[in-house]
Parts: sequence; structure tokens; C-alpha cells
Amino acid sequence: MSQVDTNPVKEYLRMDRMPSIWCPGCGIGTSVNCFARALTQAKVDLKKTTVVSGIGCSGRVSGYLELDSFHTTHGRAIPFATGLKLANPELNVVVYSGEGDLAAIGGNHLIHAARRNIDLLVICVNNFTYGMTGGQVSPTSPGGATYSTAPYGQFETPFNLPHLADSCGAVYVARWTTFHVRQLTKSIREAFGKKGFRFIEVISPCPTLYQRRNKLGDGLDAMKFYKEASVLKNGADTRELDIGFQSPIIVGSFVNRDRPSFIEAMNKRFTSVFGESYKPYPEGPSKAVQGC
Amino acid sequence: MSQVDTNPVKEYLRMDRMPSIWCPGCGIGTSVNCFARALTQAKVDLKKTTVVSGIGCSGRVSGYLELDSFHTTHGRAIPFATGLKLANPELNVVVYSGEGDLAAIGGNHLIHAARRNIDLLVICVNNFTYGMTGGQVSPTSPGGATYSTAPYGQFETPFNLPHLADSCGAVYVARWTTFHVRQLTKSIREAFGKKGFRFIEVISPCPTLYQRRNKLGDGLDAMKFYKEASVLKNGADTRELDIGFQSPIIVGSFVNRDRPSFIEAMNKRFTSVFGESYKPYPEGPSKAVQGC
Amino acid sequence: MAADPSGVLTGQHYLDGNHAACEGALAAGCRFASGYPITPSTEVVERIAARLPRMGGMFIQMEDEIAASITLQGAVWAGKKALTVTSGPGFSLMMEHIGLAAMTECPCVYIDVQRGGPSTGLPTLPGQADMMQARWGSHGDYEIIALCPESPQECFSLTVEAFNLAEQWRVPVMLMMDECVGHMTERVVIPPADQIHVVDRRWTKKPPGEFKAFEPGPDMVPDMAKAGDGHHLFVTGLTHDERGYPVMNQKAQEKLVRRIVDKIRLNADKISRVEEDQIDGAEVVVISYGITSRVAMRAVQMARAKGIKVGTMRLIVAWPFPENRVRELASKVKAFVVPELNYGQMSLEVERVAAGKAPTVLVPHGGGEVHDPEVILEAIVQAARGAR
Amino acid sequence: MAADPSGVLTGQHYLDGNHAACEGALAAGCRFASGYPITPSTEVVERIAARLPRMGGMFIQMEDEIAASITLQGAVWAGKKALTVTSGPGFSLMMEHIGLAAMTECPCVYIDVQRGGPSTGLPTLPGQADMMQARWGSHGDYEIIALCPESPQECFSLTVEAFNLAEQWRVPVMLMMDECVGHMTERVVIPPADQIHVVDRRWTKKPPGEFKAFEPGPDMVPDMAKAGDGHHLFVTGLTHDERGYPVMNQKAQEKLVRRIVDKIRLNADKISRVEEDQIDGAEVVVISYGITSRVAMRAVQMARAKGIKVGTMRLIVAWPFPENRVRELASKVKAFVVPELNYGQMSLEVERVAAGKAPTVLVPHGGGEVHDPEVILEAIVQAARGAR
Amino acid sequence: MAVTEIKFGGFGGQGIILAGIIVGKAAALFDNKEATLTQAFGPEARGSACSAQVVVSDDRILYPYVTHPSIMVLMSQDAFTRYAGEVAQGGTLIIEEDLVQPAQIPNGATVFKVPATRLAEELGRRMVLNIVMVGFFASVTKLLTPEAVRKAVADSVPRGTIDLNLKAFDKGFEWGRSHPS
Amino acid sequence: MAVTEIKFGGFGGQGIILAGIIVGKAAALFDNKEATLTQAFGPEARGSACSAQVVVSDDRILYPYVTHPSIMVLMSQDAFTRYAGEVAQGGTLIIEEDLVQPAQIPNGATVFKVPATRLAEELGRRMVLNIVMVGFFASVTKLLTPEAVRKAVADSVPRGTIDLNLKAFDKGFEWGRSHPS
Amino acid sequence: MSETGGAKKPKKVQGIVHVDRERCKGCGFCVEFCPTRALDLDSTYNAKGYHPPVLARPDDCNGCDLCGLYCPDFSIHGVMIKTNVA
Amino acid sequence: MSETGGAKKPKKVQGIVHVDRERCKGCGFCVEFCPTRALDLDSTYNAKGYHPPVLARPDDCNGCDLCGLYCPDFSIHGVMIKTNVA
Ligand SMILES: Cc1ncc(C[n+]2csc(CCOP(=O)(O)OP(=O)(O)O)c2C)c(N)n1
Ligand SMILES: Cc1ncc(C[n+]2csc(CCOP(=O)(O)OP(=O)(O)O)c2C)c(N)n1
Ligand code: SF4
Ligand code: SF4
Ligand code: SF4
Ligand code: SF4
Ligand code: SF4
Ligand code: SF4
Ligand SMILES: [Mg+2]
Ligand SMILES: [Mg+2]
Repeated sequence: MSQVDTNPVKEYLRMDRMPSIWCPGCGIGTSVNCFARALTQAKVDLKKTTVVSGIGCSGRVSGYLELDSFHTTHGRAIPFATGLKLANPELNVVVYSGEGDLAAIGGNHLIHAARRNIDLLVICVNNFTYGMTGGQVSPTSPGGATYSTAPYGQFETPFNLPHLADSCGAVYVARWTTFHVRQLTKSIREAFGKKGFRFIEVISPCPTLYQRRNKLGDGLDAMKFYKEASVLKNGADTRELDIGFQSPIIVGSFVNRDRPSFIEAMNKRFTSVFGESYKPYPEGPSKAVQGC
Repeated sequence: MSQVDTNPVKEYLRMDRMPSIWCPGCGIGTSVNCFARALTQAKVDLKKTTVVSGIGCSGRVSGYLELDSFHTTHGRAIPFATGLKLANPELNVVVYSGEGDLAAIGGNHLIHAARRNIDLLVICVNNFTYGMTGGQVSPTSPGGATYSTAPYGQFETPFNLPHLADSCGAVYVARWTTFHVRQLTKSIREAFGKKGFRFIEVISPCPTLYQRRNKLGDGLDAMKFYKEASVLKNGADTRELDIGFQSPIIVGSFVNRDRPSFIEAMNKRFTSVFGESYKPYPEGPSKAVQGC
Repeated sequence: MAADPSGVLTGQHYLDGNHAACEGALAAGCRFASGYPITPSTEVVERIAARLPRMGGMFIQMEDEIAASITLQGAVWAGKKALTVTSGPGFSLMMEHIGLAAMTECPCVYIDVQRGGPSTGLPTLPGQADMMQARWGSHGDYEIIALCPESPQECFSLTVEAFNLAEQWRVPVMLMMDECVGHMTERVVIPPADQIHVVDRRWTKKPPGEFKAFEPGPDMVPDMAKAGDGHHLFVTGLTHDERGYPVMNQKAQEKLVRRIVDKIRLNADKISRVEEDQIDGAEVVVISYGITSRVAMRAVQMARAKGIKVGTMRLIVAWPFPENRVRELASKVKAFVVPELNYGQMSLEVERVAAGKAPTVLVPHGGGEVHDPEVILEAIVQAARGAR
Repeated sequence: MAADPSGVLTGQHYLDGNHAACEGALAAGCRFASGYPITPSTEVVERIAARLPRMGGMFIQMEDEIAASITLQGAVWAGKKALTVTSGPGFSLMMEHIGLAAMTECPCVYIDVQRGGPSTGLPTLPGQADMMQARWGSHGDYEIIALCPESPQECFSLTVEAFNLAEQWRVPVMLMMDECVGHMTERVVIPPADQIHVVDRRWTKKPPGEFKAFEPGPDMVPDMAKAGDGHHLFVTGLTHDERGYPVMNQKAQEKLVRRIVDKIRLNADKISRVEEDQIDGAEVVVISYGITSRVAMRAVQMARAKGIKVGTMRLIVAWPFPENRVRELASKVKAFVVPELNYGQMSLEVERVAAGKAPTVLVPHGGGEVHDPEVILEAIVQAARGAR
Repeated sequence: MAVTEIKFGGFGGQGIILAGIIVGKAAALFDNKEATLTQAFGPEARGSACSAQVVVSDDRILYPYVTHPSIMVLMSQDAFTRYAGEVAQGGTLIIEEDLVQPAQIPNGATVFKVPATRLAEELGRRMVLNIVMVGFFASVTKLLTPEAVRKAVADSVPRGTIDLNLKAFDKGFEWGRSHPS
Repeated sequence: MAVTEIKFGGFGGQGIILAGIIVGKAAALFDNKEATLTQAFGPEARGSACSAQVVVSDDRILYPYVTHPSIMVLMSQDAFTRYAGEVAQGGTLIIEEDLVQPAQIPNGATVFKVPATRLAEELGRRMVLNIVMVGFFASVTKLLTPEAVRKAVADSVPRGTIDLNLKAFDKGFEWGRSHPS
Repeated sequence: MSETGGAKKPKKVQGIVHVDRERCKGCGFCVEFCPTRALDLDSTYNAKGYHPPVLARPDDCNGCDLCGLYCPDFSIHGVMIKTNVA
Repeated sequence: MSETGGAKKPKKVQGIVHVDRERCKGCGFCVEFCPTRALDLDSTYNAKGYHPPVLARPDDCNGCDLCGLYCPDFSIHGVMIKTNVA
């Protein structure tokens, strides 16, 4: 045991900003830990890797990563990231944000970016609530759970996010919980190895608001629950991934397909129109990053 | 032959505003014609029926119907209609607008209203372009077609709208073209007979911009093409409904399921929480309209 | 009209401004709310979400502020009184629909609990820098009414007032709170329902066929009807005639937009509301609003203790700006001192209206806290000295 | 710096203002555009969509204006010069991101081709009623620069200027066109690339580790770097320190937001640009901008023919407002006449700055057409008479 | 010459705006004049009456609008009904003779007639009727040099159609020479 | 009595704000005084230091902020370090004795100590430590009548927990009586 | 007609159309999709310059109103009239 | 050790953990998910009032760093150390 900071993720983080604002037992940090390790394992070029977040507790991730970090506006990480990526395809652009950010206010950008197959890796921390603003209902909130804006229990049908991303054409879709640290790390690595719109949902505890309000204990209780309740089904039909209140959670890597990214499709089109004389727009690396 | 206006749809339309702004051969009017006839056939209460549009050529529909007509802002017909419906569930609320309005700028509202199963009938006129603003590319534009903002041909993957609506939980999903006047009329009637989020896509010519720019002739040529190219597949898997440039168009009624509408789910929830003492929120008629 | 007792929590309460605003809305008859969470405004809808279901009302948390800011307008046209609540970033997203409400003369209430800006700024800390945005944030010419409560009690009463003004003038009304007032807890006295004055919608008495939804009455404001009553309304954000039909020319524009602007401008003296203290004979008048007026009052008391003749004017209604009154004072006083939690917004109006007759001394503050009263005092002292 | 010849269509062209603005952008080095169609601005992106692919640029039509208004900021941080284009309703939707650009000091250009408002208004007809919105439309305190071209030629040259000012001051710049200028076709002379002055980004020369993205230079503006260069930038809309790290307190707020505001306010005289004609000895000065300045000129000529001494001031840069110059004139002239296609926007600034030294006569117009020059003439005549 | 105000009117699809652009461009780029074109624009105009207004001047044009056109080119009955009354006293009215039946000639204007549609059809492309009209305009008004207008035609039409359009121009020009008013 | 400024400090989760609300409510609703509560708010405060400020007065409170609290209730070491220095000269410092080790007492303040957490644990619910503290506060400061504060407690806690909380109040109050400073 | 034996002659369903010539935009939908091809576009123009339909073969019209259902400008509709065909 | 015959004793994988006590928020993830259950939460508090983990059973730690992977506050990690077990 030692106090010397030899932490292997140290170089990926802005350690001068620690401790993070995240509450004890919050899962966001664990997901970041996995992400940082995937960066090492996949040997990505840290100079060329950039992280974009919207606003939310999860949206603070970009600011803790020692990369080019963009903390934008609520819901708009994807279109900002689209600008970064299309303006410089050499960049490996990751969007890291919460489910409220990406699927409530940001839902339109999510579906259009997936449709266009913009070359982005989207990591969506789904804690079933708006953490940052104090525990309101979110579009993934399971039926029956209570929230500050749904004090008598949520009754809307929630989104099944992997299905939504799949339906709109994402080339890689996976779901893990923060209990699945190894699988999540591997999945991020796998996603780094692909080009196009990639979506990873990370189910994560928000003990301060979701678990506490719903009498589900603390972060550790949530983690134990994930351990028990998770069902691994790689390749599962994404239509079958609904999550109910404390119901089993199907995890796995569900979609892995190939289709031309936005820029690839554009270059193909323009080459067919202009012929030889067209100088193709740079497409960036053939996969998001090298080395995995 | 006679000049006397005994037109059966007359009473459904604001005839003092005719002729419409629509171009010769535009299909929007034909769809309205079908809608008006469905109103008669379904014996809907015209006093309680209201039409909400966004902005666009198709968005002008609300203003030609002799109903309570709301011509709102671009992309926001669905949330406006949500307010109308939730504030007075007795109303039979129809959203009638273009695919740019509903699926580009309005995409987020579309997916969330479908998810929540707000009791609305959405009629989406899909002419593969932004007509009102002069023929720009839209999120359903087929690959290879040219547009004022895609002068070298569209290269993005377009949305398959029935699939999107289905994936988000719409209870009724159909697609027709303006050639299918009888089927479309019947489909609208059928949709009137259901409660919840219902989505009908109407493929329609925009001769002035889409057909002309793509050298596809005029409105009549488009109609003839629809006649030839349409393939009827009721109940088809919505994942298989992509439309390519001048490719076959699968039409039919694809989804017909039942799940509690937003208000029904709310009442159920609140009753379970408050018990007897809860006075249920009015749910409106048990189907969108009576009599069909 | 008296308030509907079902929404009135008569009695003494210890509430913060956000919760008090919620009670004000319910007392005013608001039975529909659409929202999207944002700090520091969230408590308003949180309380509404808890309160409405038991009184036959409806709250929906929408997917974003754009939706929230138009869903309430749908509800209004269905006959309900409705509100939405937000803070700076969400307020910016609502701008298109505030213009729609102005153009369609949709009576509704927008609450903005101001925090530190611009952009994400200081989400949990106070600001007063959305005041010009409230007036000018949407494109085109229009007018709105904006109110500034200084306490939880006023959050209650001015929310009632906001609904009343909205109905009276068929205009979107902004309740411009600030984080301090929103999160400050004080005694709030809610009177019995029959002592709360509530303005009902200006329901038309005309039958379908005769009624025109945009035909102005003598006060320039049209009567109203709701969807489902057989009037076959036509409501559009396009320039329109009295029936609501689009008319695409300059004449229709002049007629409509001029009226939309003038119904507020020409009635400004009726709408305007200020609270004045020791104005008579004052050398310096401190003009302020919201939390700042309470902070300024401490400075004013210190200044008075020094023998300076200071009056105060508190903008209860900030928009329309009390032009006539300020103009009148400008000839009487030696200077205006305007402390605000921004780098100069309402002070520009003071300066404009004062027209050089009295200098306007801005006491700017970037927000994130309130002013140090000493700084305001210093400005008062300087102004009084400079003026002598 | 000279322009990159690949984007410069040197020669004489017969172009409308929208197309000319596109050429201005390309000449200025803009190689990224995000857009969402809206009348009457669409031709700008239509031309860009046709031009960019052959010059290594990227145009993307986004799903809405909200996306369009932030996608370009992503592109700027990736190192490109970028713009987006819209009209009133879309401009309203962009307000949140204009605040973000101001707060993150992201140099970029927003074009607003003004039409009749509010709301959907008169989509195909002119207006000038987004002028205050350009200045105040986003929440919180911030400053922007706004330019008003009066002709296609100026649509070209001021678009170049807009990019230059954006880079110079790290600020979002608004090109406030109007439908008339956007859809008017005239000769546009595009000079050779080496005669077009282009301001390059203020690239830092510091190595990673030393560079701070928000550390101001002597002119209050920080140098910049782009993503991918190893600086590990931290860019946030939260209140931040010089490294870009969020700091949630009043001190950081005062330091940052004060600078963001002051870098424009204190440099206003450097940024400001007006065109004056026969000001010396003028009794009346007509202040106008955009298409209205050309319409007004006809009235001015008529007035001069009547022997009235009228000078003109055309606001090429509308924001920051030329306070000092107008203040100076106010003591010299007998009145200002301000015709605008709105019910009073820039005229309020004139009135404020004139501080009662000279009256400000607004010649309002609801939009949908331009003024009848006779009406402006009448105002000039009255102003000159009243003044005597 | 001081300022000449010209108005083109017709219905959507006749190429009215392009005709205006060609005239403006001829003046501004190839004839050393100033020329400003403004247009009635927008979806409301779709299919119905539509107009282009050109101001040609030797000096810088301040006021860009047409108030009393001294030359008016009208290509539909509707346009005639709407606009003809605006023609300046003693101005010039140029009409498509098969599409416009002038009930009466306003303001003592001189009328020139050309069957532009028919002439265009003779060339095999009805679409070029506007260019025929431009040729006729050039020939009867003599406002601009024929060379300038021809250049402007070539500069304004799609590449593959230049020859056809120049033929259309010539045909209209010729008609003007052989059929004076 | 003119104006009393009170500050409560501790860490998130200790119920600091509720303690402030109870005191403010007791004054404003049950003791015929004016009381304004303001709070340090927001996600940045989560888990870290957190405070509530109450101004109690006989007259209308204009300036609602606390600058030199004459009473300070501190429930964590962190809060002590941060805030203790603000206490008014000769003011009152109330501390949770197991959580706060005061190195030195600033401004000649009088110190009152209570093992609120331990007392709460004795009642079986650690959570009520803030109410114990409120009881102690009422007993040692005598600023408000115990009845008013008791009522405010009952009025501010979840229905099912009223008894427990009143017990906690009493326990704190009692401790104050038996353990004066 | 003989009272016995011979099959009853079918009652021919006969129709007519109403056309609002001025509102028509000449799209030709009615003509094209009339199941009996009873309509033609007129050779004359309406005031807006379009060719409205005419019932060129009145005998063929059965009043099915499909033309009316197709018409995007609400300017034609067919009605059945009762005719006894001897 | 004899040169012939006897099976080689397996090299035991030995590990240690590094803990940044002050950054820890005491969530307990590391303790719970350590595969060998080598950790406990300390009974003492850190300055923020949390109980950081301690390597209670050092022999059981194999340095697998799973604790490190779970830690949301980057305040623990395990490393392998080479130990020859005689
Ligand atoms: C335009 C706008 N609207 C609302 C907010 C307030 N807001 C901040 S974060 C957030 C939701 C966060 O939820 P989620 O994305 O799930 O992230 P979490 O905090 O749960 O990780 C909201 C509504 C904002 N900052 N901007
Ligand atoms: C906020 C906003 N953005 C853009 C526009 C411009 N606009 C009007 S209609 C339209 C698109 C219409 O396309 P679609 O919905 O497909 O209808 P269509 O005209 O094709 O029937 C656009 C972009 C607008 N009015 N408001
Ligand atoms: S509020 Fe929830 S999501 Fe936010 S940091 Fe705390 S535990 Fe995590
Ligand atoms: S532009 Fe297209 S969609 Fe619009 S009316 Fe004309 S044909 Fe129809
Ligand atoms: S009514 Fe039927 S048969 Fe008669 S013209 Fe119309 S479509 Fe043809
Ligand atoms: S369908 Fe209607 S608009 Fe078209 S030609 Fe027939 S009558 Fe005319
Ligand atoms: S390194 Fe592995 S074995 Fe050691 S404490 Fe951590 S998790 Fe347990
Ligand atoms: S996982 Fe990290 S934060 Fe949690 S107890 Fe272990 S060391 Fe502390
Ligand atoms: Mg969340
Ligand atoms: Mg469309």
C-alpha cells in the first residue's frame, strides 16, 4: 500500500481537477476508468483524440479527461462533435454524455447522426435520471420509479436506447453496466476499431438521486443489483432490450455492421459525379483509431 | 358538367381561400381530398376535430381545412398538438405536415410523442424535399437525387419513416402514395378508429422542385410512377421499407398494435398510487373518433 | 373574478420563491404546465408535478425547452391557463415560441429564474442579465410584459399578476425571477381564494361565424375562443388578418404588427407598476428590481444615514418600462443610480429615457453573488456629490 | 494576409446579395458551412453547397438550426473558418449557441437575412427587426459584432470583413442582411486574391503545456489553438479560468465576463465603421443601415433639393454602436432621423446616446416593403423645421 | 441618359427573372452601366404573377426600386392586368402578343408586340421564350448594345444550351427589326 | 431584538438546509418574527461543504444575507475550517462535538458542543442528527420559543417520522439544558 | 320489353362531373385516373392559363367520383345520376 | 530445491494496492468486487469523512487491479509484484 500516484489512468486524466464533482458511489467515474483503460489498450493517439460532452453529471466527463475536451451545451454534443470530425477527419472524436442530454433534448441529433453515419463514438451514461439538475424523470426512466418531477411514479414508456440507435443505423451498438468493467473496456476498444456511428450505453448508478429516492440503497447496492440482474446476450435483437424498474438488464454487444460513413459516402458520390478530377475529402483513419 | 359547387369536400375546406398555394400537380391537395373524405366517412365531429401543422407547403394544410386550424412553427406541430390534446382530451387532434417539418427539425418531438403514445394522428406528406423553401435535401431524400443543397446528388442514408415511428412505439403505422387515394382514405379512417400515436406517411409529388430538378417529369408522371412502382405489403416488417431513387415503394398498413395512451397510462399510475380518491383525468373518446 | 379555491393553498407558509411561484400559478388558475428541468428553476415544476394531479391539472415534462415552450400554447388554445419555467439556456431556446405567442396573441406565462450567464455560466448562482433578452430575444417586432419579484411573497403574487396580465392583454408574460429570490425562503401568505383577483380569459360572446379571433376590441385586444367550440379558428404565426388568415403584404403587416406592439406601448401606463420610496425631494433615485432592490435598500439606508436624499424606484413591471415616470423624475432628480446583476441592461433604458436630464450611474455586477451594498452606497455618494 | 486564391472568384459578376455573401465567405477562407434552409437566406448555402466540394471544403445541411449553429463551432475548434446562415425564426433558435460562441470566444460568422417578423411573419419580404436580437438575443451578458451590408457588393466585402473581425476579436460576428439586399442583383467586383485582406486565426506560438486558451493578450483577446495539436484544450460554456477550467464563483465570473464584454466595448472605436455624407454643417443627420440607407438616400436628395442641410450616417457596423461619434454629432446637429424597417430598434440607441442633446425621430416601418422615400422626406422636413 | 426603370411581368415558369437578370447583367457587366435587379419573390408567387424589376443607370444606383417603369415587358394577361397601369407616361409596353390582349393602352404608351412563345416553339423549345423576348427587347428599346445583351445571354444560360439561346435571342432581335411597333 | 444572523454549515446529506428551514419557519410562522433563509446551492456543493443562512428579525428583512452571523452551527470539520472565522465578535458557536475539533475559537465566541450524531444514533436513526441539533440550538440560544421550534419540526418532516423527530428535538433540547457551555 | 324470358338489361350506372374550371390547375390527374377514361383536358385555357378537364365521353362516366378524389384542387367531382336504360 | 523429480512449486502471483486515501469517497466498489476479497474499508475517516479501503489481507491480493478498474475516483489501483515463493 502506498500513497505514490502510480495510477495507470493518471496520464489520461486531468488529475489537477480531482476529486471529481461526482458523488460517492456514482458510476460515472467507473465508466471513465474503463474508457481510460481502453485508450491505453487500443493505443489511440491521445493528441488526436477529443471528447465532447453536453451538460449533466455525465457531461462533466470531457473535462476530466486529459484530451482536447469540449463541454458544450445541453443536448448538443453530437452536432458539435460532427463539426469537429467533419472539419478534421484525422480526429478521433468521442461523445460522452448522459441519457438526458443525448436522448431527451439531444434526441434529434442522435437519430440524425446515426442515420448519416457520422464517424463518432457515443458513450451514453444512462442513470435513468437527470442527475445534474436533481433527479428528474428522463426518457429512459423505468415505469414506476419516482422522480422529483414524477413524484407518483413514471408512467411513460421509456426509450430502449440501443434499439433507437440501431433503428437509425448505428454500426456498433452495445450496452453494459458499470459492473461490467472488463466487458465495457473491451467494448470501447472494439468500438474504437470501427468507423461510423457507434453507440455504447452504460447503465450507471446515481445513488444520490435515483437509488436514494427509490429506496434502492447506495451505489454499491446498485452495482450488486447489476451483477445479479444482468443477462448477457451478445447479438440480441435490439427490440428486446427494454428495461423495467429493477427488472433484468440485457447487456452485450448487439449490432456490428458496416456501412459507409458520411464522408465515405460523400466521396463516393462526388467521385462518381466529378470523376478523376475530384480530390477526395480526407476520410481519416480507416478505423477510428489504429492499433487494436 | 356544371359550375355549381356541389363538391362533397366543400364543407371541410375553407373554400374562400382557394385556389391553394400549391403548384399544379402537387400531391398535397390530393392527400387533403382523401383526408376530407375520411372525415365524412368516419363521421367525425368537426367541431371537436383540430388540425395542427408546422411550416412548409404541407404545413399549409391546416389552413385550408374548415376545422380549428393551427399553423405553428417549423417542426413544432407535434408539441403544440400535445398541448391541445392533453389540455382537452375531447379533441380529435390531427397533425398534418411535411417530412422536413416532422422528421428533420421536428424529429425529436416525433420520437418522443411516439414513445409517450400521445393520442395524435400524424399525417406526414413525404415529397422527398423541402418544398416551401425551394427544393433542398430532406431526411428522406433518396440517394442520388439532386437538390439545391445537394447539387451533386444526395449521399446520406435517408430515414425510413414508418420504421422510425414503429421503433419508437407508434400504435398505427402506414404508408401510401397520393396515387392510392382509396387506400389512403381508408387508412385515415382506420387510424381515426384507434387511440394513441398514429403515423401515416403519404408519398407525394413535388413536381416544381423534386421531379423537375431530377428530370422526372411533372406531377402526373410522378403519379404514374407511384402506380407502377408501388408494392402493396400490408403488415410488412418496417425495417424493409427503405425507398431508393425511383425504386419500388412498399405501401400498406404495417403496424396496428395497442398500448395505453399517455393519459391512460397516467390515470392507471395515479389510481394505483392515490387509490379511489383519485379523480381520473378525462381520457377523451375511447378511440380518436366515434363512428367508424 | 375570484380564484378557484381548488388551487389556493390559503394560509401562511414558509416557502422559497420557486415554490411560491408555483402556488401563485395554481391560485391564478393555471392547470397546465409543460417544463424541462434546469437549475435554478426546477423546483417550480417539481412542485407543480406534485400538485396538479390532485386538482385535475396536467403537467408534462417535455423532451426539451423548445417543446415545452409551445406545448403550453397548445394547452392555452384548448382553453387552459398554462405556464412553463426555465432559466437562461432554456430561455434562449424558447425565443422562437415567445415570438409565436406574441404574434398569435396567446396568453401564457414564461418564468425565467435568472442565473449567471452567458451560456452555461454559473448554473447555481444568481444573475439578472436576461432582462434585455426578455424584451428583444425573438426576431421581429413585438412586445411582452415582464415582472420582477423581490421575495417569495411576490413570487406568489406576481405570478398571479402575470397570468392576469397575460389574459388581459393577450400577450406572453415573463416572470423574471433570479436565483436568489427563487431559492430564498420566507413567509408567504396566501389569501383566501375570494380575495385573490383573477382575470378570466376574454371569452368571446359571439357565435361561430361572427367571431373573429384577431379583431381588436376598444383596448386593441381581441377576444378569444378555444378549439372545440365550433369557431373553426385559424391561428398562424404568419402575418394575418382579423380572421387569422395569412395575408402576405405590407399593409397587413402594418395593421397587425403595429397593433401587437401598440397594445402594450400605448397602454404602458396602465400596465406599468413601480414601488417608490422617498422620491419626493430626492437628489438621487436608485432604480432597481428583483433581489437587487433589497440589496440596494441597505445601501440606501446607509446613504440616508449619511444625510443624502435618496429615493428608490423598484421596477415591479420592468417591461413595458415606466418611461413616462422616469422621464418625469429625470427633470427633478440629480442622478439615477442603477445597480443590476449585469453589465448594463435596464440602465440603458433609464439612460435613454432620462435623455440627458439626469445622468444614469450604472452599478454593474457580473452576477454569481449579489452586490456588496457598500459599492452601491459608494455610487450613491458619488452621484449625490457629483450632482451637487 | 492575402486570401487563398482557391476560394476567390476574381472578376466582375452579376450576383444577388446572398450569392455575393457566399463568395465573400469563400474569399475570407471559410471552408466549412453548416446550414438549415430558410427563406430568404437559402441561396447562400445553396451556392456554398455547390462551391465547397471542389475546393476541399465541407458543407452539411443539419437537421435544424440548433445543430447548424453549433456544428460550425466544432469546425472552428478543428481549425476551420466556418459560417452558418439563417433568417429570423432560425436566428431565434440559434440564440443559445451565439451565447456559447461568445463565452468560448469562438470566432465564427452567423448570417441573418432579415425578413418580416415576428414569428413566421412575412417569409419572403424584407424586415430589419432582428437588430436588437442580434445584440441581446441570448441570455447573460456578452457582446457581438454586427455588420449591415447595403448592396451585393457589400455582401461580398462585409462577409470577408465579418470573418476578419471574428478572428481578430474571437467573437461571433453577425452579418445582418435583409431580404432586399439578399435578393437584389447588382454588379459585384471580386478583386484578385492578393488584394483581399484576410485575417488569419490568432494561432498561439506557445507549446503544449504553456499555452492557455483563455489568457488574454494586450488587446484583451486570447490566442487560439485547435483540437489535435496536443494542447489538450478545455473549452466550456461554464464560467472558466484562463486554462478554460470551470470556476464557479463570482470572482471568476467578473474576470471572464467583464473581459468578454469589454474586449468589444473598450475597442468599439476600432471596430466601429460608419459611412458619412455631408455631415459637416448638417442640421439633420439621417442614420440608417442596410437597404434602408439606400431608400433614405433618395429622401435625402429630395430634402437637399429643398435646401435642407441633411447629412447621413450609414451604420456599416451596427454593433458595437458608434456611441462616441453619435454623441459628438448630437451636440452639433438639430435632430437625428432614423428610418428603419421596424418599430424602433437602432433608433433607441441613437436616442440613448444623443442624451437629449438632439431629438431622435424614428421613421418606423413594419417591413414587408421598403419605406416610401416621401415618408422619410417628410420626417426630415419636419425635423429640420421643428429644429429651427 | 439618367435612369431607366424596366419591369418584366409574367407567370412563374416563363423565365421572367432570368430575362431581368440578362438585361441587368448586359448593362452592368458588358455595357459599362449600372444595373440593379429586384424581384417579387417567394412561394406566394409560385404559379401566379411574378415580376422582375431592373433599374439601369449611368451612375451609381441608390434607390433600387422601380416606381414608374418607362419600359415594361409583359408576358401574361394577368401581369398585364396587374402591372400595365404602372407604366410611365409615354413609356414603352412590350407584350407577348398571343398571351396578352390589351384592352386599352395606359398612359399613352407605345406598344411593341412579339409572339415570343410561338417563335420559341419554332426553335423547338418553348422554354426559350424569355430569351426571344430579351432579343426583341434589345432590338426595340435600343437601351443596350446588342452585343452586350448577347454576351449576357451566353453568360446566363446552362452551358449546353448556349447556341439555342443565342438563336432565340437573334430570332427575337430580328423580329423587332422587322416588326417595329 | 433587532436582527440575528445565523449560519448552519456541514456537509451534504446532514440535513443542514432543513435545519435552517425549521429555524426560519419557527420564527416566521410560529413566533411572530420575520425570517429569511438563503442557501449555498447546487451540484458543486454536493458531498462537500454546504450551508444555510437565516436572518431572524422583528421587522421586515430587506437585506437577506448573512455577513457576520452571531450564531453559527457547524456540523463538520470542513465547515468549521471554512466558516468559523465569519462568526461575529462575541458570537455563539454551536458544534457537533464528535465531528468538529476546533483548533482555536475565533472572535471570542462562546462555544456550545453537542454529540448530535451520537444522540441521533441512540434514537436509532442517524438521519435525525440535524433535528437533535435544532433542539440543542433552541435550548442554548433561546432565540425562539421551544414551542415554535417544535411546531416547525413537526411541520417540516415527513408525516410518518414526526414522533421520532420530536424525540430528537427533545433530546437535543434536553442536552442543551443539562450541558450548558 | 317482353315480360318473360329475356335477361333484364343491366341498369347502366350513369354519371356526370362538375368542374370548377377556374380553380383547376390542369394537372391531369382526373383524366389519367378516371377508370373509364371519360375525361380529356380541354384545349382551351382558363384564366390562369391551365387546361381544365372536360367530360369528353359522357356515356362512359359512371359517376364514381374517382376524379374527385384525385383532384388536388377540389375542382372536379363526379356524381351518379339515375338513368333507366331501356 | 532438488534438481530432479519434484514438481516446481507454482510461483504465487503477489500484488499490492496503492490507495489515495484523500481522493477516495468510500463507495466500497473496490472492496466488494475484489476477486480475492483482499480489501476492507478502513475504520478511520479521511478528511472528507469517508472510509478508504485498506489491504486487509495482503496475501490474498494478486495485483489484478480489478479494484483499480472499478474505482470511480481513481484512488486505488493494484499492481503485481514478483515474489518467489519458496
Ligand atoms: C438548454 C438547457 N436545458 C436544461 C439544462 C439543465 N440541465 C443540465 S444537465 C441536465 C440533464 C442531465 O441529465 P443527463 O444527461 O441524464 O446527465 P446526468 O446528470 O444524469 O449524468 C439538464 C436538464 C441546461 N443546462 N441547458
Ligand atoms: C425555424 C425555421 N427554420 C426553417 C424554416 C424554413 N422552412 C419553412 S418550410 C421548411 C421545410 C419544409 O419542408 P417539408 O416539411 O418537407 O414541407 P414541404 O414544403 O416539402 O411540404 C423550411 C426549412 C422555418 N420556417 N422556420
Ligand atoms: S447526482 Fe447522481 S449522476 Fe450526478 S454525480 Fe451524483 S450520483 Fe452521479
Ligand atoms: S413546391 Fe412542391 S410541395 Fe410545394 S406546392 Fe409546389 S409542388 Fe407542392
Ligand atoms: S366520375 Fe368516375 S367515371 Fe366519371 S369522370 Fe370521374 S372518374 Fe371518370
Ligand atoms: S385533377 Fe383537378 S386540378 Fe387536376 S386537371 Fe383535373 S380538375 Fe384540374
Ligand atoms: S489488485 Fe485485485 S486482488 Fe488486489 S485488492 Fe485489487 S482487486 Fe483485489
Ligand atoms: S472504489 Fe475507490 S472511491 Fe470507492 S472505496 Fe474503493 S478506493 Fe474509495
Ligand atoms: Mg442521466
Ligand atoms: Mg417535404
